Amino acid sequence: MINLTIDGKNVTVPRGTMLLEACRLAGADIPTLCYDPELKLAGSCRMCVVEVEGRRTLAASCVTPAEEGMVVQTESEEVVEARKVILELLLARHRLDCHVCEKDGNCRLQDYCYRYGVKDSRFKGEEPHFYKDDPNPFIERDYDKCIMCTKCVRACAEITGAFAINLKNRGHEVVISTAFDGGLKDSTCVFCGQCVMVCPVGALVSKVEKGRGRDYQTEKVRTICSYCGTGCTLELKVLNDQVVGVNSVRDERLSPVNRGALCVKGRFGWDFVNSKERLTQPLVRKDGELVPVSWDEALDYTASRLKEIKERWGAGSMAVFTSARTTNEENYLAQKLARAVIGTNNVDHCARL
Amino acid sequence: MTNSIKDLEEEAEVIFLIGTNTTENHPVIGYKIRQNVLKRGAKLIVADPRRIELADIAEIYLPFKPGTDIVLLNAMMNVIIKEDLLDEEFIEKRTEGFEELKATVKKYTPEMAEAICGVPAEEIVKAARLYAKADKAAICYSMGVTQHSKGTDNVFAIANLAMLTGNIGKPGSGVNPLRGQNNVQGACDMGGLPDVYTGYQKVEVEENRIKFEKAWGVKLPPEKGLTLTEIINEAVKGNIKAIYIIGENPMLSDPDSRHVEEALDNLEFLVVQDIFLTETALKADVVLPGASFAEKDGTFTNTERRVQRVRKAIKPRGNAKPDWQILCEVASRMGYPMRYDSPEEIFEEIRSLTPSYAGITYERIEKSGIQWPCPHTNHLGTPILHKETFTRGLGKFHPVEYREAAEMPDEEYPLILTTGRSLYHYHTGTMTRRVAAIDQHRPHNEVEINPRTAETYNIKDGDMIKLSTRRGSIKLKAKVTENIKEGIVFTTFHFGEAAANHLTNANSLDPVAKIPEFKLAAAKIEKI
Amino acid sequence: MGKSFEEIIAPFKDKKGGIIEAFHALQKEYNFIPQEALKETARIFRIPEAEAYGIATFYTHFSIEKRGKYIIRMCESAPCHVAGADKVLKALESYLGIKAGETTPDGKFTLELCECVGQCQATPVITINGEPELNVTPEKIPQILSKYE
Amino acid sequence: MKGEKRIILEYADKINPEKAEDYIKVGGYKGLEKARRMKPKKIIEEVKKSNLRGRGGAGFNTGMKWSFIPENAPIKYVVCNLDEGEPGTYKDRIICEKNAQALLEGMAICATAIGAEKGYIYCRGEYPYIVKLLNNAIKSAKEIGALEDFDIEVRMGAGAYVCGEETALIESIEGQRGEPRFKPPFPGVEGLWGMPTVVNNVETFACLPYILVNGAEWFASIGAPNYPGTKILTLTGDINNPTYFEVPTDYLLSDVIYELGGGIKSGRELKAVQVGGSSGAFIPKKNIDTPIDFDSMTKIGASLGSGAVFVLDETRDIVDIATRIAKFFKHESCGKCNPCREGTFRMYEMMTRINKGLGKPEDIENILVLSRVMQKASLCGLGQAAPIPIETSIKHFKSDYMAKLN
Repeated sequence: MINLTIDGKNVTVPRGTMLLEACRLAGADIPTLCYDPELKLAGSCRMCVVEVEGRRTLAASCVTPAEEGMVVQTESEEVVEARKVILELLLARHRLDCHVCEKDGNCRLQDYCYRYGVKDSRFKGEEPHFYKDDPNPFIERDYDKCIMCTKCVRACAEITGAFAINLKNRGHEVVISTAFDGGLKDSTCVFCGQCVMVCPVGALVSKVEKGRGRDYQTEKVRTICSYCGTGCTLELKVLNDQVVGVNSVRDERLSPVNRGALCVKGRFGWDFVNSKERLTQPLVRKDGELVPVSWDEALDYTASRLKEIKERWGAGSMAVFTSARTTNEENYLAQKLARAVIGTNNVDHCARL
Repeated sequence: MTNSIKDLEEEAEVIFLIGTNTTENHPVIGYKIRQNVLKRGAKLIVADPRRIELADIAEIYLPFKPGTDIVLLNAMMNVIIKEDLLDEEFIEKRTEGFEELKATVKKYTPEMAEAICGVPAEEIVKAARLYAKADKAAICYSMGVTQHSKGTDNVFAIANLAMLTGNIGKPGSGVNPLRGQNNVQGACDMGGLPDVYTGYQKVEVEENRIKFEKAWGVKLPPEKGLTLTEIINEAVKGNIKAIYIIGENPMLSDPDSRHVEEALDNLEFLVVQDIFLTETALKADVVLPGASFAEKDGTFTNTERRVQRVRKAIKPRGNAKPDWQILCEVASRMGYPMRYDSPEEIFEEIRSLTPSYAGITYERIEKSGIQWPCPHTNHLGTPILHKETFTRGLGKFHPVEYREAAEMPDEEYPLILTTGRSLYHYHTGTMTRRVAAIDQHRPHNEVEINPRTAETYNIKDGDMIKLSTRRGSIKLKAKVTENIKEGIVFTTFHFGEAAANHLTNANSLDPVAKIPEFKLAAAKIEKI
Repeated sequence: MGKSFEEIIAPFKDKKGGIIEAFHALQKEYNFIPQEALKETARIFRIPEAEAYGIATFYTHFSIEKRGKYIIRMCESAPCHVAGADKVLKALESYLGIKAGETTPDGKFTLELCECVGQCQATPVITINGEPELNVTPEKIPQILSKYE
Repeated sequence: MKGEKRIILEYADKINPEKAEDYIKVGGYKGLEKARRMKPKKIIEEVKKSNLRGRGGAGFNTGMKWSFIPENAPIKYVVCNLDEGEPGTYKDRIICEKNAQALLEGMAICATAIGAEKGYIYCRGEYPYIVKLLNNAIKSAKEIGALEDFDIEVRMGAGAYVCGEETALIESIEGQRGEPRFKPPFPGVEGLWGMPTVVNNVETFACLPYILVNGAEWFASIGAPNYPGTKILTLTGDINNPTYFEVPTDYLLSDVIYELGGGIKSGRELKAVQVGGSSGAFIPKKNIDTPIDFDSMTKIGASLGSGAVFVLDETRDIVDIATRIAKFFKHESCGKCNPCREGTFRMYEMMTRINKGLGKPEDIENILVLSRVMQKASLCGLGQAAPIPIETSIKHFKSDYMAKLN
């Protein structure tokens, strides 16, 4: 174990612990942009810098191992100055349109500017010019808001393994890019949206969710994806009794199967719920046409016809197809209906199809 | 799955994937397998007629001919036995029937397998060694293995291979079917099968029947029922008169659509309960609007047997109702009062009747699901099955022999058609075709053709072609790709307007599971 | 240009990290890295295309755009700068009729700016296909370039 | 030449650097022979004792650096940094052109000390001819068996100053974008392909044969005690003798300019001198009576760096030159960390503004704030050093700046 002092507090941590973790244990709220506990460390945004007594430079706490006897200041004058200047540098390359930004209220850059009172940038000059028009239906790539944390590149490689994007060029010209600058459609992208999940700003957003409600306006309901059998946890975003989006749940305790990772269907395929084609009324065939009727009529008709056929042809002439899409409870009731009510074991579903 | 999804990411050293295009059909599991290879150096063996994405990072890729799974698997076992790479202790203590297996696989030499499967003998030997020598080797499979007229035999062969090398009942190993639909595991667990009640309690066992009769307060039929494909066949014959279909679209999902249509048209009464007016619902006498997953509470059970909470986020659309409420109404109006205040109350009944679910409660799975079996409320669930013993005690080797598929290519239909899914769509497209973004991205069906096969027919990438089998034909775009072997074509069944199941064969069912042979039909193509 | 991309790359394919050498070899042949060649390199070194693209665009000696037969690099680092690099650059631009970053219409010369090339004993310096020309003055340019056919 | 002390360059132009035989004739490969008879630990001790400090710019004790290599690691590498990219620097090229075999011998000595079987020379892409020369030199040394089992491979960079940073250099050898890694882990623990790696400069390696042959005490007694030995300097700018010199490290900067350098061109007065390349501080005339060694330079707020000496006469526009230097760093920043990627870019913007006469007094204030943060918060030495020439030019020549403000 290692003992060190952080903001005047004594902290003991296991060897190998990074300063970031140690600082958080000491109750210090360290801002980070490029840090993600599930991704390889980058150490590049430098927002998490802290002052370590006796060192010439500030230490990026996410990549600096705690050492015995260290004396650390997390909000010293130098640290605060560095963070402010970094924020100003980022603001200078960031198109500021928070009023129409999807991430307003859920943006790290905004949060930290607020926290450090950074209203404007002293370093404004050339405007951002990295926007990438990408005509895919899922992901908007507005690199005029990109802060180069590279989390998207790492998530693409280290969570999904699609390797669709990487860095192009160097220095100030560096930009996130597919091979040969093509659209995501022409790359190895599988539109899982893990990049959208990790983007701390509004550079990568879901086109499907755009304009339908900001994160803070929506209620979140944790549930399970309704597609394949993997059973990924996701969070539905709800506004005015409409599903308006899907969030990842990255906490393993709440999302044990996927830890936030999703596929294109899970992340972008929820909109069928709101489809105008949804059935909203029972239908009964009359004179060859399916026509809307009341529930009472539909249910009574169904019950009486089923009873009638049972009486005439026997329960063995009837069958129930239950569903691999509905809940356990509903499947239970469906087979109970077949067995206990109709009186047949002719119950099956599309397990094999 | 005998093991957990996490094992595939963090435990397995070798993963043998057969008949599963994991990155397209179980994408998140696909990511995990890939990360295991990239970060932990796990080795993959991929056996698939199509060059699936994961083949690119596989140690060994075996592009075998559709329908020859058993030859391939038996040949691997042949090598393992010959080279003494088996787990003697496991075979001795945990299994029975080894001698019979040994006798059966003896003739399946790698050379013989090469002739039938079309993959080099030395690759089969390498695969056998890689799998057998690993401390922790997992097998994953999916419909590519099961959707054959010998699907059950294929699964036996896989189980044989796992038991032969002791790769079951320990972390990172196991026989792991990856299940295709969100709650297909749950539907089976809940007794949505003709031969079992919940938790696989057989209907033909009197003790079980008495238990359920007592709980439900009625007499129950003692014989097992018909399977879905049998029901369709019986409906064609006129022996089935009424079907109540909940959230299924057999018009697209079942083999030989014309045959299905004939069956449905032949019924006296068809009820369809769904969230959309599907191809099947259009045939119904009554259509009952159900609720989507976002509109109701309940539980789903995933492929690793994890029971997880589904939560209501919004109200059902219009006058639609949660499916559980509709079922209660129908039952009650048929004279069997069925009343529950909530899905939780139903779940309580389920767990009182289902030993493997007995310890699971809504409260316990509020945060994170529990993997059954979970016999009591202090039990943490079971991430790995068969740790100490198999359900039946000793694991039994079921030696299986190769038989040709029901329908082999001939002069008129010289190609093999195999079917499946794509990443972007789901099952019959009922949901994904109604997601604007997804349908915009992948609006059409395609058929994959090897460049040399395409050349034979003078077909170029993007050409419209006619794909036919003895059942019918569909028109769709050709996708010329090296990812599929010569003489084989592949298409998906998501698209009503170019429905693969117009083409598939409903007459060749697996004798045990009654699963149709979706993965193999004789076919021909022509440019139009 | 008889060699295929694969043949050009082949000598480096078993070299760990040899992709940069492979890019050099491709450039030697083509003076830039054609898109198909870059794809081939990615395939042979078993890395994603996006990553190969990222590598090729990081280093200033590599170009993914077609360039001229002769690449003239004008050093403008501080020692050359004080020795009159800007005058040499202007002279080069007017002689060639192109701006820095451009290629002559006949495809013969590409003019690029660069940083120190390590020949600072004789500033200003230009290099032509890697060969340094020392103590360059505007007057010397026609004579220097006349050597290149 | 007066005042020079040639060790590495003693036989410059008298031997063919490609030929190991030539080198042996003048006493070459004796140091390696001696090292091979010593216990590895003893070699490291000897190098430590000589107090040889890295000639690449950081001035770290070479023996100390080697001692961090874990003995039991199965694979270790020796890497030579021949990516000299500091404008005005070409001393490593000179060493190769004059005495390449000494570099190879030095690397082999290091390999013997740490137990490495493979070495790499990372040569900058601007020196394709040096790559050829080195490959011939290696071939020749191999042919006569001088290197025994030690293999040296030359890799060529492709135009990236940042690859002179040791971890960026390692990334580049690995075939990646040359972006620096965060440290720790240091290359000595996790370097090339994750293995313990010594990265030293050409000049550092080239000193080793002479240390082994003549002994640590001999070396330690030359030049400045805290930074002993000789240093090869390259003179550029407004100087009468723009060439290279090898001098003992206690040599005065003023003597470099006025003795060896022959004084300022056209008989003008000195305005400032920048030592160590573009990342070095500007030194005003009043501070030039300082020895060139690492510590003395640090004391006057400058650094010896690569040993480039860039001389500016009284007529020079320091703002214009600082602007040009700002452009260099903008061009060479790898773009990985925020302070450097954005900082070098905005620094150049502000400097350009001032240089064009469009600057405002706030620009200078903002440059100084940015400069402070870049030095403190950048990930690697490039970003940390980039503002130093700007900051020191403001510090010493503020009136030049004020004169240009709008």
